[in-house]
Amino acid sequence: MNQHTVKMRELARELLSSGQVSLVLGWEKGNLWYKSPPVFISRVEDVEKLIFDEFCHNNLAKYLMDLVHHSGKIAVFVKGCDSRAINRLLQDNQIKREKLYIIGVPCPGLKDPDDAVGKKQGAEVKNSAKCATCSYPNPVVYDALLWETVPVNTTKAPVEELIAKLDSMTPDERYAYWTEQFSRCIRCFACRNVCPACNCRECCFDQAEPDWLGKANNLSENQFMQMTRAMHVAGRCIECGECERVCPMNIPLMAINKKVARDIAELFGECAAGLDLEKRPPLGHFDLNDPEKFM
Amino acid sequence: MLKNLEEVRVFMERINLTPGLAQAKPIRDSLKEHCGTDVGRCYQCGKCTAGCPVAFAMDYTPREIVRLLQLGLKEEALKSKTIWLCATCDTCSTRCPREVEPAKLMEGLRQEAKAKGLVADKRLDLFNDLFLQLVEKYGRVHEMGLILKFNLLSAQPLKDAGHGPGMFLKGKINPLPHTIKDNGEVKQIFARVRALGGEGK
Amino acid sequence: MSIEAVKADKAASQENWEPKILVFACNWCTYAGADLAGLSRLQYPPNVRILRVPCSGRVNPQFVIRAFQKGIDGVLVAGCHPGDCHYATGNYFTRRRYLVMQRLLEFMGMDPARFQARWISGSEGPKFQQVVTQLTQDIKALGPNRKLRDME
Amino acid sequence: MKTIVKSRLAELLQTMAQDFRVLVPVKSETVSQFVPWQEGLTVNLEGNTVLPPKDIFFPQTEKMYKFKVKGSSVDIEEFAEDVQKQVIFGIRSCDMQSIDCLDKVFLTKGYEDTFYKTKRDKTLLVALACTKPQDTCFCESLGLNPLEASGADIQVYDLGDALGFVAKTPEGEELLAKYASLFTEVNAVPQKVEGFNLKAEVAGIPEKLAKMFDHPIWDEVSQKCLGCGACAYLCPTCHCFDISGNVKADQGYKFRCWDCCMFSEYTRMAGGHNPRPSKKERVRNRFMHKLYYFQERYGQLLCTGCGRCIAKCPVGMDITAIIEKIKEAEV
Amino acid sequence: MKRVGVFICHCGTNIAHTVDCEKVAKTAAEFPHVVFSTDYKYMCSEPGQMVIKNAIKEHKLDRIVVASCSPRMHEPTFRKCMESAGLNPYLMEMANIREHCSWVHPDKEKGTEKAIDLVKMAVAKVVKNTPLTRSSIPIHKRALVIGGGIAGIQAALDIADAGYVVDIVEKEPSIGGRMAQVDKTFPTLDCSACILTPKMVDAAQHPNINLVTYSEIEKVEGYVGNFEVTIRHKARSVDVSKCTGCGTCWEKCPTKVASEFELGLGTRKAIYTPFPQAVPNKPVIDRDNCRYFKTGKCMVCQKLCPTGAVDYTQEDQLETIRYGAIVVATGFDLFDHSVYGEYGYGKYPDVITGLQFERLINASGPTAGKIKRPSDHKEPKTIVFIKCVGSRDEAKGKPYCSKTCCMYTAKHATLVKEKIKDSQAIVFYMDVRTPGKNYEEFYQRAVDEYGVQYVRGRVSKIYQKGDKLIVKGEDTLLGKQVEVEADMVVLATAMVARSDAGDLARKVGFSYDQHDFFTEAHPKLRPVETHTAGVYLAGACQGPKDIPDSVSQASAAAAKVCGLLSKNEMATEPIISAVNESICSGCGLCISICPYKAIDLKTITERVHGKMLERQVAAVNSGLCQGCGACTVACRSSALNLRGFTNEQILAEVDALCL
Amino acid sequence: MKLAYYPGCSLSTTGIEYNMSTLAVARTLGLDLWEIPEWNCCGASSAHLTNHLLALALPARNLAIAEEAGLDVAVPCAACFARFKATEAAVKDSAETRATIEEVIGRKYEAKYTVKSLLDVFVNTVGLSQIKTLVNRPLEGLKVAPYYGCLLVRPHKITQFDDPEDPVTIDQIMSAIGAEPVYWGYKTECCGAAHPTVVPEVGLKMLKSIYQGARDAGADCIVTACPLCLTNLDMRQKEVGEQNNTQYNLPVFYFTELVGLALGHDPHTLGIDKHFVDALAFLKNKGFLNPVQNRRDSE
Repeated sequence: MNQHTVKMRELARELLSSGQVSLVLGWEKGNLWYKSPPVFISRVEDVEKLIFDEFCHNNLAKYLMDLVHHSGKIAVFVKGCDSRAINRLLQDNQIKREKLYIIGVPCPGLKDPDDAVGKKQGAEVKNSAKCATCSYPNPVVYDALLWETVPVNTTKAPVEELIAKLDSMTPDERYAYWTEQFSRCIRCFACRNVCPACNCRECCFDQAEPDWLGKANNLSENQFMQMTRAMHVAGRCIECGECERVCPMNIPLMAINKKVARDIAELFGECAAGLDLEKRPPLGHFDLNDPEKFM
Repeated sequence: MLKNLEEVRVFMERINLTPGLAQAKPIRDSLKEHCGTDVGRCYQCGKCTAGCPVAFAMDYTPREIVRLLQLGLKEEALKSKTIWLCATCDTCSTRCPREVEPAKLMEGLRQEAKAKGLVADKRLDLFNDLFLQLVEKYGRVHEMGLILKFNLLSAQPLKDAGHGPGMFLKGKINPLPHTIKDNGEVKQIFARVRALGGEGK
Repeated sequence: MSIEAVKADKAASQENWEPKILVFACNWCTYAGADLAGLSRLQYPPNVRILRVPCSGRVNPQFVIRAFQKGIDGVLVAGCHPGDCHYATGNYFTRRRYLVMQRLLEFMGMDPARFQARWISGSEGPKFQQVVTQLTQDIKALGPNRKLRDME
Repeated sequence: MKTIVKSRLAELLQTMAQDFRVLVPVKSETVSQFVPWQEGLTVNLEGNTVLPPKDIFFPQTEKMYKFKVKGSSVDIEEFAEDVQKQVIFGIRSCDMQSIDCLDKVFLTKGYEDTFYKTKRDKTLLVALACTKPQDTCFCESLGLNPLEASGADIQVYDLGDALGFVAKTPEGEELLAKYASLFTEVNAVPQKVEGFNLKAEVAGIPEKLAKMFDHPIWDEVSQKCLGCGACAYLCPTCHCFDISGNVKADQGYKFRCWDCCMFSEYTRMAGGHNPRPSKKERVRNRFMHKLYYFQERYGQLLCTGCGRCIAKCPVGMDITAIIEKIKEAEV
Repeated sequence: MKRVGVFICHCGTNIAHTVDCEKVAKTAAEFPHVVFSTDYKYMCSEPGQMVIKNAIKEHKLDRIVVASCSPRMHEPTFRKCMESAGLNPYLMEMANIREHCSWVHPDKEKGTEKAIDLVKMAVAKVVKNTPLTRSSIPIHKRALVIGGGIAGIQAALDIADAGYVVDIVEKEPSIGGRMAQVDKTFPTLDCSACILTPKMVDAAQHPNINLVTYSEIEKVEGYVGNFEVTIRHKARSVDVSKCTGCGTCWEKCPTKVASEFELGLGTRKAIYTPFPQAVPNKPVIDRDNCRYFKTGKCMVCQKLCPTGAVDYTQEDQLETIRYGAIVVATGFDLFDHSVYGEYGYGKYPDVITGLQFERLINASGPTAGKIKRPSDHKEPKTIVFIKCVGSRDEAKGKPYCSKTCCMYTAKHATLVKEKIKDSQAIVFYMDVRTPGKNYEEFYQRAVDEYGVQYVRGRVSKIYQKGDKLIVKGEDTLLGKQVEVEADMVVLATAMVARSDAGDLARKVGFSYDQHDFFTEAHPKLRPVETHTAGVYLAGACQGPKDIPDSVSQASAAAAKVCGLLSKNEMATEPIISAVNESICSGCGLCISICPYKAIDLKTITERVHGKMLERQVAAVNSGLCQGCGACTVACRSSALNLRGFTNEQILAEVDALCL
Repeated sequence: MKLAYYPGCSLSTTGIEYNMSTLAVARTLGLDLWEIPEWNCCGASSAHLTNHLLALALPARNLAIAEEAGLDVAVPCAACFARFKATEAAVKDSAETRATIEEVIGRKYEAKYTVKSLLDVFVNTVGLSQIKTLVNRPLEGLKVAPYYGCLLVRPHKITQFDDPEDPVTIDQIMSAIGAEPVYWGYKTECCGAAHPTVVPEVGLKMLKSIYQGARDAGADCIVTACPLCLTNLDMRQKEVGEQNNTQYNLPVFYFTELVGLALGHDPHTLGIDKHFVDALAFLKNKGFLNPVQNRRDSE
């Protein structure tokens, strides 16, 4: 058992047994060695289920929305990206800070579970793509930090290369590329449901009136859906990469989100989401001197 | 001071603005690009000139140079002594309420005047050329050589002769040219700047 | 001739194809500017259709995608000049939104000319004329839009 | 056994494609599903596809009829669908079982779904035996034989360098006979199946579930579900659909498209009432349907052990673990 | 099925000459939900409206489309027509087939085609229209004026004269503001105090005016007609009900500090009134400097006060009052010229500001009206005035023109020549701007009669040399560098917004520009209103202004207030945003986007799984919402919708067009 | 404290005493100055007036060498400082410029380290209190006119050092060593740069106003941090005086010389004997040349 897991259990046990919290959100080990799904722990004896390893992908913050009315305080483990999700939800008035005990777990970068499929436990596994672009492995908000912070990697992520490649294409080539991607979409909405920036009570895609999005699965509707989603999370996306990870059809969604984030930074100045609670999302305010070349 | 009647005539001649004004916009744009400063912004308050330590010797004050450019009379500005007399002390740029930078304009105009062969004060230009020749040759500047050569070429061989021995005795000027061991790198810099289209003299 | 017939006619001869362009116009400026263009009898191509909104800030980017989905050839969002918004700040949000949106559309492979945004005030009848004329020319040059379109 | 070396499989498929629409499993970085054969494709013989073959009979979006309002009457016209004879090559036992489930839904109990039937009737199924289960496979626990798919017209065995074909139905015989020239008759023994990583004991589960509608287990099980549709859309047996319209003014068409009981609006009624308001009710329904309701109606489980939902669930929900929990639950 | 009627207007030949109106009407008859369609020569005429009314009755129409001229022209006409036909006026849409079609497209075929599209869009929209009704909000008949300078006083007097109660909240101990500091006023050279003090007294004695001095605005809630304003009464340490203003306390107070009113040129005591004519004439204790508050000893004022009014135990008091309207008249500050290193960073004692100069020449000022240099109290003979200090200077100051400096500098120079006969007044200027009645004449008099020397050029540097100030500039008309040996330099410093202007604007809820001046609702047509209904602007808080401008704007604001307060209720526009609470997630993004502060979060209780749970949702205040719709786009889940321009309506139009 | 040190051409010739005093004082103050090996001329105003790219490239080579050593750069000469700062700013400002410069100099230069004027180093790296504690010959009663010239403080955007209209670092250092800085208006007035040499009819007039200003302000001497300024102010004083029928007699010092003196160094070590206006006699008259005991070098 690794030291991280030991520390996690120690703190969780203390929090639960002292009554400081009534629920702990963490990760456990399931039937597959390369998956560490979320676990909800409310009894001290279940603390032993908690683990931390390189497959703790799930962002537990999203569950806090289900638990708004939970009585008592909730302890939640957060990696760097997850902590930005906490800020995202706080900023969107979806959760209450005082109901949370946030335990920061500096994240060394996770492994790609898809690459582990069919391999024996302990085999060499590729790093997860979403962690390659991570600029905030260390939690930005927490009540306790469980271990020392980790250095930020600065390598160029594959998604950057993809964006560069797309940028260099003609509009028709780009359109063809995205056509191929979006025609695969099966509209399972895993991307949306896992996203901490998608925290609407009722998604506009689910609405019958107005009928923003038709139910038919076709390219045009899929394009509408993904572009609308890109606009909705523009400036609010915390770049956790979960949407792309969970997409069963491997659509490179982070290329869109990263591109939009980069555009926004270029246009309105650096405004990485989920870092500063006081900073309003870039599309939620304006500057008199915003660029307007195109007007 | 006006020296003769001919100068009076030229000086007082009415300027036809029409041809110049057609040029005003392109001139303004090209200066913006090359000098990074926009003459169109100037509202002729004169603060640049008011603080200029050299303005007393200029044929056009810095403000007037900007005015010439605003009116599209760049040729006149290029021919002026002003652009050579500017000591680039930057007082004008520092105090300009419109963030126009006359010192930068002078720099750009000087480079352009030189390219067009319109050098109104040969002495300062000669000095700069000699200076850079030394840098290219030796990597560093040999000040005695510079002054001597300058005085020679500017036809005032005995100027500053009085200071030379004093300096020499005080160990302030080295009779031998300074150099760095391997000046290839500096020569290379000059060569590459030239290759990139610069003068690099 | 019924609309269907008109449409069939169009489809039959690609050379006679005329683009259809949607203009989201702010009631207080661009709509009035277009009114002024009318009062001044300033002619422009009949391809543009104005949809009146109270403010350019009311124009949801989803409307724009929807229009492309349904087969529009070009979209213009037009509002008041910065500082002139009838509602103080609506157009500043428009500016931000559509700066992002335009880049997104381009990233998705749309031709930038298909979606444009402009400031046109109520006194700028001639500007309205000039903008929509240019826009129509731009889009004619591109041909019918097939991208994002619901082909079903 | 009729065999063909693997290197000549393409030739066989190419020949068949002259007579049939041939669907084969293909796997690339972007695609993992059954696609119409064309020259140059590589057939994936290792592991199953991410997308199940159910959309061949039951497409995600399927137009039903078009209409036009004229005055006070409505003209309705069906879409004429030209369905070719088709062969699905390389289908696995689990997916064969799912087709059985779909057949029951769409073709039995006194109702025949014509959209489904027209495609199903024209299909020959060539199953491929599984020898290496994937990490998430557990079909054996559900009583399936990975080496012998029930209902297939032909069963194919992996013989290492070659594939062995055995006809299981007259239609299968006919097909093999048609391309007999391409096969070599060889005596061969199919490979054995390797061990399974996952297991699920389903005996008694439906009966137990009958008493567990109000059991607290659903609170726990549903906790981590995000309510997305990945499991249902990847499930070879899930068959819920919605009927919707694409209406433009006075004309349009109706279509049906997959729906998913995990979606919040799935059971929402016109007035806004929703009998399954939270994910607890939805998750319960999903497992009840798979492991109890379907059994009650059709006599078999609505799960084939293909493991796709386990592999792709964003939050690692695992139906085998849930079966285990149900088993252990106190009633 | 909806029952839509379509009415195509010929507008004489205005429309009909390029649009085949009959064909448009015929085609429109085939559109879904259209049960009646016709064309007519003049739809807006009496008979035309009769055509509509009759058709509504005859065909049981429940909504109509009129295709004619711009709705900006006749929308009200047809709404009224609907009303008289017994239908909700908002169940009508217009298609603009004149300005946007017949007048701009000469080709009849294409024009007709476009007209058909426009009608189709309008029909698609009107099908989705719902009846809208105006509502009304009550008006509380009391006004608040923030700021007791000349603008505030004038506004208050006008409102009070109209019969409404008005409170002036002033943060200083006395009203009077900047004008009280000024000596003479241009262009008449009236004594400022002579015209201001009677107004101050009027305000104090007016039965409808309450002076609330030494007080600040703490919080503003509510909306037009119903503002809830919390006022902080700062602890004065003097019981105003007992104090008679006899002056014993400040005569005997042992502590002297620099006087703010005298801009550091004079002193005051720790218990003080800012100036002798203060209204109310009741002192306050400056606790930061009072010996008692610093050391616990002294108490001289309390001992000597004949009425026992000094009360060291006073504390700040908060009071909440309801107002129907607010006038903001908080005035301006002076630009801090210490950013100019070239002018000595404010370190040369004899380089002063224009307002300091006002105090130097004021008979009640620190020098009793004698012009003396601050450094050595000598009478200066050569005085240089520098204009545009901080104004029209993007590098170190403000880009705008402060508007008043040209005139007050001319006034100062004139007064110098009047008071010191053998003096020289030299004005360095860039432009002389005198757009006002008798202003240019005044300036010319300064030059002609008083011999003030104007030099065109901006001063670059002031050097101190002995007891002289060397002022270096260029005479740009000569193109020569010039210098002046001056005894004193007066800087015409810019007018800038109060340093706390942004705070106040945020508190009250209206907008301000990049220089913190308050933003009027429209620069030409609504110059005294803010974007927030019920809040009006007066004076230099909106931008640099002189006294006549401030006073006229104050009266204008007062007129607006009176207009508002004269009504018992105010009708609200029905085209406003509405929240679908069942969808709203309460994220609050709409709140920051609303320019009118019309959206707030409220807590609702709903039954979930048999439990009563609370959650927050957005709530639109119908009194504040102006119907711009910005919030609807900010709302990702479309929980906010704009009535009259709903998502459904706009999408229907888009779809109809694109067909 | 280790810093790269760029003396520049002047400090090996006309400004040799600046170099001498800097090195002497640096040792006492505990500064480790590492002279950039094989440094080249910064191009001064000549390159700047002739070719933009050359003006950026010449300093860049030196900065690149310092960057390779991983050191901030201390520059005593105001002219070199201005050129270095311009290059540093240009490289930071634009990746494109950086690439061009790197191509021209054939070295990598990313502006990772900071260029500091020697004044900046004295006030902010060493610190005034440190200087104060090391003084053992306070220059009490010495009225100095601190003279900064143009290039140290302008353009402020680039030099980012001291106030462009009223710089105070020399004043502060002078106060720290016991001297009395006078307040005068000519602190940042231009000395004429090359003008006194090249166009003397202009340059000498520029110098005159500075002499006059210092005298009017009651200064005994002028202190500067620029070798060009010093040469102009020192060498031309007699000439300008004669032209104007007066005698100025204002010794001109490098600030390092006076600091050195105050710390107890021998005036010859500091190069104070190398001035045109007789500085030694002046200091002797003021009583600052008496030998000092107990000079402490900081560790």
